[in-house]
Amino acid sequence: MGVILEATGLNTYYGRSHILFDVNLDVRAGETVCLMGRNGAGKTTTFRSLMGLTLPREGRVMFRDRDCTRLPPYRKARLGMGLVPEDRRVFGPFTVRENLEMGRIPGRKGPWDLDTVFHQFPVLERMVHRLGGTLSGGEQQMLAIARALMGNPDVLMLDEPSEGLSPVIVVRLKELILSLKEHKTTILLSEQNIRFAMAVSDRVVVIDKGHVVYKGAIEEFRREESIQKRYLAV
Amino acid sequence: MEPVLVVDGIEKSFGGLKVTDKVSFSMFPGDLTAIIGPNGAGKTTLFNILTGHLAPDAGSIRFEGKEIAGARTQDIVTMGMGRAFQITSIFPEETVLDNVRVACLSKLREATVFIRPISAHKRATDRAYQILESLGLEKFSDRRAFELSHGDQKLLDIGIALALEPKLLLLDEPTSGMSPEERLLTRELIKKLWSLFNLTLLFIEHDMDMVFGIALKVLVLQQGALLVEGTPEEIRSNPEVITAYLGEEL
Amino acid sequence: QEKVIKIGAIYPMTGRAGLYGMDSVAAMEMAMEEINAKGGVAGYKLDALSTDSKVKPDYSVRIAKRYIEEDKVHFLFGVVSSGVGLAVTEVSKQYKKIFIGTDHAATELTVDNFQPYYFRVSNNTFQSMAAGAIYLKELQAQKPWKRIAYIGPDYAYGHSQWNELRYCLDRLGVQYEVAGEHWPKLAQPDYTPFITTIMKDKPDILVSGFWGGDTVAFIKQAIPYGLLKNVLYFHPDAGGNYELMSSMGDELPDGLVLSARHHNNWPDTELNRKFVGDFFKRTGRYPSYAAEGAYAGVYAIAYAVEKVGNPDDADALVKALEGMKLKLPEDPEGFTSYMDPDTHQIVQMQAIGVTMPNADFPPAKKMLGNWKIYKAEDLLPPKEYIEMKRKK
Amino acid sequence: MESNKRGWTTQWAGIAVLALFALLPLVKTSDYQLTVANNVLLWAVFAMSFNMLFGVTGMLSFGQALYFGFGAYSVGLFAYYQGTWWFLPALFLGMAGSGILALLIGPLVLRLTGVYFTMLTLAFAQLGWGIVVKWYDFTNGDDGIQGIMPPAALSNKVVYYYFCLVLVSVSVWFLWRISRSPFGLMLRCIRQNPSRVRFLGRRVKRNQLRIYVISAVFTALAGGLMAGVDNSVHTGMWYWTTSGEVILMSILGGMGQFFGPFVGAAIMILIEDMVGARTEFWSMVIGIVMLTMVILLPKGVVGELVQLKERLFKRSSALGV
Amino acid sequence: MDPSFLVIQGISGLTMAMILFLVASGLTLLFGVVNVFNFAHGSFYMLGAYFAYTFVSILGFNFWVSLLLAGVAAGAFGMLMEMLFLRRIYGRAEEAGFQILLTYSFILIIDDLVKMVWGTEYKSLQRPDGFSGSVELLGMVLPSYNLAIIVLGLLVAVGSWLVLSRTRGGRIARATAIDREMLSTLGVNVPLTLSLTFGIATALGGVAGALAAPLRSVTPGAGIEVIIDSLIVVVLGGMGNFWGALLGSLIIGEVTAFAVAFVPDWASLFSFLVMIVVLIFKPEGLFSPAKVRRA
Ligand SMILES: Nc1ncnc2c1ncn2[C@@H]1O[C@H](COP(=O)(O)OP(=O)(O)OP(=O)(O)O)[C@@H](O)[C@H]1O
Ligand SMILES: Nc1ncnc2c1ncn2[C@@H]1O[C@H](COP(=O)(O)OP(=O)(O)OP(=O)(O)O)[C@@H](O)[C@H]1O
Ligand SMILES: [Mg+2]
Ligand SMILES: [Mg+2]
Repeated sequence: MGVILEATGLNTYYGRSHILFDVNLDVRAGETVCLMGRNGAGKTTTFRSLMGLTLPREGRVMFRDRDCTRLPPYRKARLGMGLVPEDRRVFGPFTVRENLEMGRIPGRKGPWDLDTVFHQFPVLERMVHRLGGTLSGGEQQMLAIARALMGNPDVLMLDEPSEGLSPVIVVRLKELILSLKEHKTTILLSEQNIRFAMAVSDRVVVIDKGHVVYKGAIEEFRREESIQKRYLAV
Repeated sequence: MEPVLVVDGIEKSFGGLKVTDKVSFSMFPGDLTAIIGPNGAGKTTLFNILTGHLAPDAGSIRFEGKEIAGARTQDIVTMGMGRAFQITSIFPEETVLDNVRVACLSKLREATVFIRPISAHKRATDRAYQILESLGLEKFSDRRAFELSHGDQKLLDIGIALALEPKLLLLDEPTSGMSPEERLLTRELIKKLWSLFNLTLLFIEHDMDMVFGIALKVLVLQQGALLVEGTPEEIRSNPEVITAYLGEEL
Repeated sequence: QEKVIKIGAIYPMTGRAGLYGMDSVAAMEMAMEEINAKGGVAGYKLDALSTDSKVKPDYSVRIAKRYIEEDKVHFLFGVVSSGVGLAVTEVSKQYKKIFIGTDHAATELTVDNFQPYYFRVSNNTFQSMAAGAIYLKELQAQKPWKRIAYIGPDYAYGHSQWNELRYCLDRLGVQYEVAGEHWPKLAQPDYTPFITTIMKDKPDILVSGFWGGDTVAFIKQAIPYGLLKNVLYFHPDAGGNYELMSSMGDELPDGLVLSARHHNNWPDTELNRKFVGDFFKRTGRYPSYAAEGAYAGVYAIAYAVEKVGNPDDADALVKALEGMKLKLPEDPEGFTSYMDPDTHQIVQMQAIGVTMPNADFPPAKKMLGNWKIYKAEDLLPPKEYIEMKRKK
Repeated sequence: MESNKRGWTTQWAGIAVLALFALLPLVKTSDYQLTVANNVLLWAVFAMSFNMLFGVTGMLSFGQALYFGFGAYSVGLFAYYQGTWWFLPALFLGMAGSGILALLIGPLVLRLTGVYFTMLTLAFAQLGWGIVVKWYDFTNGDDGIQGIMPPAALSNKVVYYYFCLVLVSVSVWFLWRISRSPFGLMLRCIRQNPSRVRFLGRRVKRNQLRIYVISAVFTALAGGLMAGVDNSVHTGMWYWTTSGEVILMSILGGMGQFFGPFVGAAIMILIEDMVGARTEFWSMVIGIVMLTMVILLPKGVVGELVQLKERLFKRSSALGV
Repeated sequence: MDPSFLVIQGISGLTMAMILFLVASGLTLLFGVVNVFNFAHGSFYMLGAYFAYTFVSILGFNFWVSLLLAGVAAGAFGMLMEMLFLRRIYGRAEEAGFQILLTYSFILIIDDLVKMVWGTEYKSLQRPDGFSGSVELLGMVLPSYNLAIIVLGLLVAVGSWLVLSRTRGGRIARATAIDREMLSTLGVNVPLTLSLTFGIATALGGVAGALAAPLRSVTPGAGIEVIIDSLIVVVLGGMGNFWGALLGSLIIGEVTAFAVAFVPDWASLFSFLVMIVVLIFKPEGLFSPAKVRRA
């Protein structure tokens, strides 16, 4: 399996505050990597740097063997990076259907279209004509994930996808991610729900105060209780 | 003992969609109650109705004996109902300190004093620091709120609600987006505040550790209606709740 | 070191009034060059500063104060808008600095708000309306008319024209019936509803008090309705401005009755031909009416300084100006403009003409002709009018 | 406490600026400079009270000309009809009247938010303008009112200047205290998150109304004093371009900063004056200057200065007042 | 009252409304839909008129060709201004304020550019061949150019509505007003979208200016005069709604037309009165977009 997404030496700032310090990260095609860390560790910032929403001051982002550090987000999206932000950001005044259609990226082909998405999220099909802004928190989360899928991304980045989802839905989300894996979709997610993370991930990257402090396969991580304690306090 | 809150048969529909369906329950002083239910069950909507953000179509809500259905938010809050939000609701450009301080000032009825500088309002300031400390946010007190990470903003939101010293505090998914560490902390914190201030607490949660860890009573909502009501043990083993909500353990 | 007479000019240079400002400044400079070329006056050369008034009274007041206090000008000069004129005349009064008004037409400046340091060297609306009233009276004798409607911009200039015209008609004993008054706002873009309303009222004569580009827009929009064929369009103060002719070309209908404070093709005197010709050589275009006012203003200053011998003694200059007689481009043979000492308003003849083909002043394809000339003395506001106004 | 330190700097800067203005009559080379300085001061009060609405509370009113005109015309009409003795009483009556007018209009415009609020304020102001223009017999229409003289004791230019300076200083001090007070904090919170403010048990509309009225009162003060500077008032003071100018001043100076609008007013008036005196193409020059400032100074003039200072003193980025 | 006069006056109001709508349509697109405020919209309207004048009267092109060219020229100029300047302030903290300031500086600059290129003299354009007269219909005189404008106005309304609500491009444009950052992660070139929308909006402004030129005098400063009316129309109808803007124009047009006929003294105040009344009773405009409220 080749590396599909790779970040080397990312240093990212908000204004003058230095947030990411030499973050290195690689995601191989088809695997699911989970970014873990406390609040404020820099998970979201890593996603923003990868996607180009906040440009890193130093470092490099390679996507499918191509240096795209400074590419604007829309170019990255067209190349096959998809992002579900932690605050969901559905288009409030748009209907569910319109929201989903906004997710389509012309020129990108794949298994996902309205039908398959509705099949996966029957809740959404029931509310196609509802406005995005009127959905409940959890419904919005599903919509945001579905919208990202509509673009048939090669790498799907999910920032805390299980947040605000009820336990049954989290289970369904787990199944979804596992089935995405079968479809060879590469996934990079951040999670605070350790049980969920352990259930879906192949590898774990732990980040703390902007530094990558641990990387390892999931089996190995399970055993690293001291790491878990130190950085995740479980 | 007089109940703090009596909710009686409230209903709310959006268009044809019934989102709250004849919900009735009561809260007594010192209660620590959780509301759970699938996404879209109408939990947030229920909070919105309780706090006057939405007017119910039918039913009555009595807060400390007074009817508040359809009353204005600010009046309900003044009567002693506090709330923190599912999607964090803070004052992003103010400092963390001022976020809490404005609530303290409001509580002390000093919020519209317009000549004396804020810093001269010692009581509010001290109280704000105290709250920040108890939330572990004091190190950020001079930072602007938007600079905080998601989880810390969540805590700040709770801090703002706490500052109002509410008689009944509503928390909408207080720990969502928090790390396990913060979750634990928040859980302990809530429990601590609850016993310390004799708070009456009603919270929505999807984190079962939190629900079963601290709640004394659990309400389960489904499709707008109250499915069951009981102690955590009863709920945990209720087959209906398991299929509708809990699912098999991960 | 050369001695100079400093003039502080305040004209709009931007926006829709910019044309008048630009022409005024060009004519003012032209007059100064003419005088300076002949060696100046009383050993002084003329020099001018010019600032865009932006048609804002408060800003213009600031300019006037700057001219007086920083630049030490001897004369304030200019102003297109009456509102600005009224504000600046206040400064002139306070500082006892002579203000030569060259364009603005509000009668108030020389009547209600009269102050000794103000002089106007172009006609005011009362004079235009007095001429208009006589014209209408004569017309009634030939071609009986009864119903008269008015359309004019909804501000002081538009309202006072209508009041003054009715005052003059009444004084002449003309019998008429008012068939509607219409007050579009200044720079109203769309006149269609006004046009259809006027057509419903079926007046015989439509008196217009439009200013600037509004005349163009109104006429253009009225043409396809045939309004101007059925109703006599009568516009005696600013209707005959050259820019109407130049911008409308062929489209301008024949037979509109118009006048202005200066005409490029009347009077046919040496002085007027030279003025118009020199202006054309200087700028590549023919002047709008405003230019002649500014031109006259410079000559008035030269006249006064010549008489007094210096530009510093304001009170002596006032005396000199009060007795001024000046031959100007708009004076026909046998007449010389003069200053009315009571009102400080220049006394001039007025000619009213009718649009007809004439391509002598391109790009205009039509000009005024068939002139009717009115004697200057007949046009002055009567004593009782002035007293009535000044008492208020 | 850090925010307090920054508060002090702003306070000292303010005192220094006002002291400079106080020295001007001693060093000026012509009375005209007093006129310009007076214009700066009064427009600054106008802009700062506008910014209490816009920059602080987030209410973009496009109708502040209404209160400016009201203040100016109160002085103008009283002086015109009743004589100069009425100048001072009229100034305060104008402020009170403006406050009352704002109290009447406020509840109507405050039902709306965003652009709708903006446009409704514009509509009311334009209506006011229309009435002043139309009511020729009383207001003199667009001819305006001339010859408005301050009473004898203030008729000297320098005295009148100091009179304005004192009132301006008091106003600035008052607005400054508001912005540092709990009420000021409340207003900023209303801008950022009005629905959360309701959950603090505070009434958003009522607080908005309070500041709307306060702003109207100080705007009227600026207008009334302006009548004495120009010795005339005119309908343009009521027109939307006046409201527009004050918006531009605030943004240019930096609406997030207390003294931003003050500096914006100074810049606009000085540029207008200097460029206007030198070229007929002032419009192009001012346009380019403005454009350059917008591009190069994303926080407004004062905002950038504050940031520069912070950078020099290696402070973390945080809130300036 | 003669009923046929009411009809005639109604049609007058309609004519007025359509020009108003055409002028405002670009602003509706930009301000209402994309939520970018262009104070200089009127300046592009003015540029359109001057361009049309140049094409018709100086270069001798056909009127309708010139109309198109004027739109293209104004749009290209608008797009250039957007790409050079406006683009730099997107995403700033107080973006809305800076949009006002920046586009106001456009007004100042364009005003002087026009003065430098075309001078201050009034320009005027003749109606195109075949549209200079009027048609008679049931005894009423209707200028044929006015009819052409009514038809064109309707076309613009229908066309814009179709594009905005039925095409992906339209949906993207609406989404830029909601969340530009999110949109960009969905593969949309947001800067290009904004430039194009700005270009289209200013082109609409230019076409409106060119269309109005034969009915008005083309003078410097014509830009600032139309902006307030356009704003009224955009807001009256409800932001972002072309039908709303059309209805807003109609109301302003008709109310003005009948006020002119029946209360001429106060006619000039009516557009503001209408706005006050409408906004007090319908605080979000006539066609308010569905309200979205979440705690
Ligand atoms: N806009 C901003 N300006 C300044 N600092 C910021 C900004 N956004 C985030 N930060 C800071 O950057 C750090 C990393 O934040 P980030 O959002 O990446 O954390 P996170 O790991 O995603 O946390 P969470 O789990 O709470 O979402 C935090 O300390 C936060 O305070
Ligand atoms: N303004 C509205 N218009 C239409 N439907 C609405 C509106 N507000 C809420 N709803 C719907 O009502 C239902 C209940 O929403 P609510 O936000 O109360 O759910 P919730 O129980 O809080 O869910 P979650 O756990 O996902 O936050 C949802 O299906 C939601 O889509
Ligand atoms: Mg995060
Ligand atoms: Mg919820």
